[in-house]
Amino acid sequence: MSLLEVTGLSKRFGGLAAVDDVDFHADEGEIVSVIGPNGAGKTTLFNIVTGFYEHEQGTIEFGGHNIAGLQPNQITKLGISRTFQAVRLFPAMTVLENVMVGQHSRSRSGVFGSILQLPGTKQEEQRIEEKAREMLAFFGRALLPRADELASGLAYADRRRLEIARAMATEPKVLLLDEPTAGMNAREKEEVIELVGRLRREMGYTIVLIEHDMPVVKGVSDRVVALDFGRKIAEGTYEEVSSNERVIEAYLGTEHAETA
Amino acid sequence: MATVTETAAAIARRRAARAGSAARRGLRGGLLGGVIVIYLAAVGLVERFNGTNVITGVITLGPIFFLAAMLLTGYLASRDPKVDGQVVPVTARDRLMAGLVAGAVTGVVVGAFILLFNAVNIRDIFVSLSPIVLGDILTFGQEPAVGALLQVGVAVLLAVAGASLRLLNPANRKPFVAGLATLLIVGVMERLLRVMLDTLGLETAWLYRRGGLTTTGAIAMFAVGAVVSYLATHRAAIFQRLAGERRIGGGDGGALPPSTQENLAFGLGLASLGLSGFLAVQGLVGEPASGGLLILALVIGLLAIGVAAVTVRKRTGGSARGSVRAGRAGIGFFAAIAGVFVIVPLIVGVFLSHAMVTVGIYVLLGLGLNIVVGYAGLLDLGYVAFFAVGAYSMALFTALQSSLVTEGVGEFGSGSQVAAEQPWTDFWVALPMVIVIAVVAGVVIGAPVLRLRGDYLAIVTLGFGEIVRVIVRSDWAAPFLGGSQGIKQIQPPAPDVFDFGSPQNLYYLVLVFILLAIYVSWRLQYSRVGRAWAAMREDEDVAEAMGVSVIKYKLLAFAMGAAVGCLSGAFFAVQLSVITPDSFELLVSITVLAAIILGGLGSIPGVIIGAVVLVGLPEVLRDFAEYRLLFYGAILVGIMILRPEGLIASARRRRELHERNIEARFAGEYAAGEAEAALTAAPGEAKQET
Amino acid sequence: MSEATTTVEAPQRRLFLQRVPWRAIILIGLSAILLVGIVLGTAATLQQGRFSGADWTRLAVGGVTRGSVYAIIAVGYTLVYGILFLINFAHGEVFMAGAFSTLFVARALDEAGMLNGSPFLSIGILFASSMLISMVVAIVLERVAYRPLRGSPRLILLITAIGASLFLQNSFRGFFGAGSTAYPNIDVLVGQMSIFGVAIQRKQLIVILGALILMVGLYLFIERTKTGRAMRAVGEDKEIAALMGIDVDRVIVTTFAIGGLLAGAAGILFVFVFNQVNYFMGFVPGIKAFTAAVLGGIGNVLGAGIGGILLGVLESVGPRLVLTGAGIPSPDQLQPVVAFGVLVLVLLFRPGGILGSEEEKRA
Amino acid sequence: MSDGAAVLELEEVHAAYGAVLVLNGISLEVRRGEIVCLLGPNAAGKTTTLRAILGLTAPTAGEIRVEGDRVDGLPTPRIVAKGITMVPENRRLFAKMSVRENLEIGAQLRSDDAGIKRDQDRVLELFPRLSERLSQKAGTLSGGEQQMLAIGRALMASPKVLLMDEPSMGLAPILVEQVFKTIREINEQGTTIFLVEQNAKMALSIANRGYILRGGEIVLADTAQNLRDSAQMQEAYLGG
Repeated sequence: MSLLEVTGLSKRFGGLAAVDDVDFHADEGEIVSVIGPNGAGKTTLFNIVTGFYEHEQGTIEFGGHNIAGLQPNQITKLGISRTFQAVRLFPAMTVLENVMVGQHSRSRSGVFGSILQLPGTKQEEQRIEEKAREMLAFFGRALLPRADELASGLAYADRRRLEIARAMATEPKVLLLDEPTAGMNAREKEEVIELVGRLRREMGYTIVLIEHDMPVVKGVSDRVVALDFGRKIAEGTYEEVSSNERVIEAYLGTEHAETA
Repeated sequence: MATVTETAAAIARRRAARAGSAARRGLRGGLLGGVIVIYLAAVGLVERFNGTNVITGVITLGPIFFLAAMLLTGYLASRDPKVDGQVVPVTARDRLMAGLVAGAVTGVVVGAFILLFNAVNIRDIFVSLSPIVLGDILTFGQEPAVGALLQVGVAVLLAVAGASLRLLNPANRKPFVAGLATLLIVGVMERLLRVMLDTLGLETAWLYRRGGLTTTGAIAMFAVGAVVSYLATHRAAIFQRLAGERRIGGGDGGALPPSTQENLAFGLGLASLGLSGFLAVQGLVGEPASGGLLILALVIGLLAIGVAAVTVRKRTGGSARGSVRAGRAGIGFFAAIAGVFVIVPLIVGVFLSHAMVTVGIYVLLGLGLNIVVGYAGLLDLGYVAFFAVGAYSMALFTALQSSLVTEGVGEFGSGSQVAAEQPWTDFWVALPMVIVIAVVAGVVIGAPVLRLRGDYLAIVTLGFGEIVRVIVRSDWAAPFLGGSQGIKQIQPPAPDVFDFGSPQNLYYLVLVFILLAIYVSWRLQYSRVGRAWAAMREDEDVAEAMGVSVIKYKLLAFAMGAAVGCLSGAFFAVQLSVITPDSFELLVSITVLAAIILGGLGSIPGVIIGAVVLVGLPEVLRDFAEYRLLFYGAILVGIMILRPEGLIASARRRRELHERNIEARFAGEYAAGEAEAALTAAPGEAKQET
Repeated sequence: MSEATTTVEAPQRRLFLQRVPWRAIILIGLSAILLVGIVLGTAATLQQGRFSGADWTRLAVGGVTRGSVYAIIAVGYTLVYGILFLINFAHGEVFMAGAFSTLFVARALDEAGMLNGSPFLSIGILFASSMLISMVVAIVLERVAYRPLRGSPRLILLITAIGASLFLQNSFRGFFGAGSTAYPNIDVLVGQMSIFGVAIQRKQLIVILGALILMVGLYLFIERTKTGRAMRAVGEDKEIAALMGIDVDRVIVTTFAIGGLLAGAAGILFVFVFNQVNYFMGFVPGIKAFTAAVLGGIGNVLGAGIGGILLGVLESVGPRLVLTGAGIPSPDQLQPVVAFGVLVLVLLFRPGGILGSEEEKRA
Repeated sequence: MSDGAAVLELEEVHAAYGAVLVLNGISLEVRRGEIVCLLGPNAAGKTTTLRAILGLTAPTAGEIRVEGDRVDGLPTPRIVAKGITMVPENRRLFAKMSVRENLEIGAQLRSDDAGIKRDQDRVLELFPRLSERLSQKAGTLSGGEQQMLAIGRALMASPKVLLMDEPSMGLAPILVEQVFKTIREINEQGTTIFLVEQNAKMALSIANRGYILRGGEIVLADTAQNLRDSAQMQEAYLGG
């Protein structure tokens, strides 16, 4: 059974169909890439799954439960976490604090605990910090030594890393990455390919990513889904999708199809 | 490819050319200065404060306004101009030149104004431009023609003086300015200070005479300000010398490690404590024993701890690592300040204690609004609604003329003075009920507006504030809330516990709740809840994606803000014992907002400072009451332009504003990336360029 | 890490509870109650028959008149908001500045006997004076208070605007005094006439017509001229506008100037209706006009017009129509409640305003 | 193609954000009729170079000349008036205006109605898709159409040099090909082009010459052909 299963999903903005009757699923432990031209509905799909947009039709099931209509924070708590196309950190918080916010839905202390400094609250705070450091440590020396610096002071690639670390701190089962290699150079892209592999291997995540860079798509995906004008036009292995005529016509162009 | 490099000197020359000549800058500054002087006269400040002695027999406050403006004109006109965001340094000669021209232009503008309007009567339009202003104050009591000439002379003199301030080493300029400021403040606050000194049993005749300073007093105050400022400016050097002496044989003349500085500051605090202890003993055994000295001793001691704590905070607050230590220092600071606030009412007498209760009420309001605006980032312009709810609930519960108890006794709201024998309940019973009502009010007002964007939220909350006021005043609600008559005979807390009839004792009650509110705010700020608020404030969508229920946390902020606001309203009702709708104007919301912004959004000491400055000073300086709002407006605009993080910024807020400004300048993620890459790659070159 | 153990723990029942759109239910419930209340109140009022048809018409015409003034002020908010995303809180004071200062022009004209001697010329002079003064105040405001803060967070700009509002208000209080003063009477404005059987005072007609002309003129200016197009471009993207060769600073100043001109004109229209000026007169109409701008969809010039008139009528007719029947004394006291109540409701159900775009995208 | 006269020259240009130096003495030139590309890794200062040329970020030192006239320090609109304009990264159209208005506003500084008409016809010929959508709001166009409109808008200024900031950014591979084809076409019609790109391969396939920027300095300048074959370029581009 699929961990995340979307069927017949539709969403319009004004008269424009952003997502049109899309079926989509991700099995446990799978890495799925979503490709397609701009405005094909990739990010809209993410936004619907994570509860930021309401959809008009279709079902979204996560682990066998219908999650349509839930608030984003509730969906995060159930175990779906995401990053954003343009990196969106809390710039005035430290690197560590950013990740600690990710632990929000895995902790519970409230106003009274905080005011009275109950032992439980103190312990929880300690646990949150430990967990956050653990997530930073996943990225080796890139983030942990800078735990107390401002997030806004990080270099661009590190910001992308921090965003992933923050998403990891929500302890998700499914991780949605929105263009994790945007604005990166070839070497950094290589690193992302490796990182995505590690995320599955070491953390056991199921990963869905939106990606434009075909070598990256080739490097990481078990399965590729191609969208165009809100509709799914192809699905399958990288080889299958990249040689699909409709994908070549709508998205890849001839040159890429040949190199693929 | 050509590689003709422009030399640094050539670049500087070109910038200087584009910055314009000193005379031009002076002309511009002078025109502005002239307009400002005329504004000060037209708006009435010059005339209104002509009777307020600063140095009795020498100068009053009215002329000081325009004289200060002239000094400032010279000072500003002689600054280094900026081209393309780069400062272009100018020579000393150019500075004086710019100051001279600015002064001359200011003087000519003002002089022309005097001559013109001594001929034409415009009192019918500008009510403040009376013959006294135009024919006496601005002309220094001379004939118009002579006066106008005098103005030119004085303006030139002051503007050149202002410009020459720039020539001084900053370390020497500060004491001079501080001296002048001290003189002015001590002079203007004559009433407050004299009461305090009298209570302490100290001699004041040498200092004050007929509402102003004596000449001796003025000189002394200038000296005090200058010396203190000098010591403060050279604090690092003094620290170093002290440290060197203490660590004989250390032989390390370099910068001190933070821990040493902390110890030093602490030592200084202890020394002051010792001094205060000595004074205390003097006060106890002296002949006759003086309570005043005792109190003075305590004040000095507490202030000393405060200073020490602040020093530590300053030195460690820079790094995030230091935040824990800064937090501890913060506790010390609060303890010290709280201690001062405990003692002060004993010195200042009844009238000022009343004023302090008012300040306390606004501090509470500020702390509440700080949770909503400072922590959760929800700009609430209708905060007065909670103040009103608190005050009216307390009044209904505890007034003799409340509609809860006068039913059947007489028709309420008709202006008849019917009073019951007993209020509906006692203050202590009413207080928890008020808080419950507050939380409900917070949720009711908060719930509908949760999804609104920042400035829409501001306007809608402003609307709520107005709705509450209009309903309270209306005939419709009059049978219940008393209409424009309000509710009278609100009973203070039962006297058998502690007599709250006196303003001093009520003050302590308020103080207890302020401390409670501070503790709550402070704990929340660094907790999971505070983190969720901060995340929400920085990026609502992302906070939600990280599992923060934005709705829940917004409601929580509203409810907590409402609870504190209502509490404050309850005290307000008790303080005045009569409440009317007039006390719940939009102005209250604006004042509180101005106070927390002046102090620094999100900063707890900032709230206190803001409330003291914006509410306490006008209470003390009654003369200013009329111009209070004018100053609020100017302060709000000025603070936003010059120091948007407020006087005492919370660390996080400072980062946020800094961040935003940089980002605005960078305009675009990738350009920002480039800047940062350059920063990490070549810090040396970055320095070289600045 | 074993994938096999991955289960999503969420009891079906809790999920159901979480999915219930509580907010929507509360909102719909709230509006249902309101609607029932309005219908019942209205029915009761009409049944009592305390007011005749002529009374209602009179109220409605009064509402349209007042709304026309709101509309013209509202345009100033909308223009500035459309470009700087700033609620120019001080705009009400810009309006006050023109009307209050022109009082002295009116007095001078009156003393010279011109005001009723050549009334149309005089009215022209009054408009010119008020518009000019308001424009100057608006430009100075932009230069001194807002320009140094270009690019700052919106909260900072809003607070600056509040400060500027207080400062202007109290400066004029200092200049001209704290009391309310009546404008001298202009005889041509007095009198009543009937258009299609609707009784209307002459001054009301002038206000409505004047507002209409100004609105149409402004609309054409923004949609048809190069400067208008530049204003819209600056509103969308300042940097790219500069890249098109548009002098952004100048466009912003122009926007403030136009807002000021209109506010000045609104000031004179206001005086025609209420005949009184004081330093505080800008505050309430300012807030109401802002409400009107939001009502119509802020950033949208036509919306400001529609919102203004709608608000005026609702305010004028609403309280009596709904509240009299409910037995509430002096319903007109509750006018602000109607104004702000409408604002809150509009923002709740249509955050973009009546003419605003619906797509308030969140992510 | 190139007649050799320099239209755009940068000489020892420095630029900084606050205290942070981003450009550390850039010198380059673009001659009439050329396509010149500026390549370099992330955060090398490419975007800042374009911003400095247009005065969006004021250079702190150095000279920028257009046909020999100094333009550094001038406000952006006056630089645009000298004949420089840009197709910005991510297109940044005026989404609420119609396609027609977007084109018209590109010619905001011009008053030669005949010339404007001619250029509009030329743009519509280049992008026939746009002529079908003249009265549609720009925000409703697809990604590819938006890129066309962005280029068309810039062409309406009839620039001497057209700056392009990462025209391939965020576009589907098929559109990337099209965009580069269009760029070559525009160049063949006589517009000089200065191109900033991440996609070095594509850029070098259409350019005459190229500069490699790294850490705010030009590390390599050569013909496109040589750069394509150069191992040094690979190293400069990818290194560290």
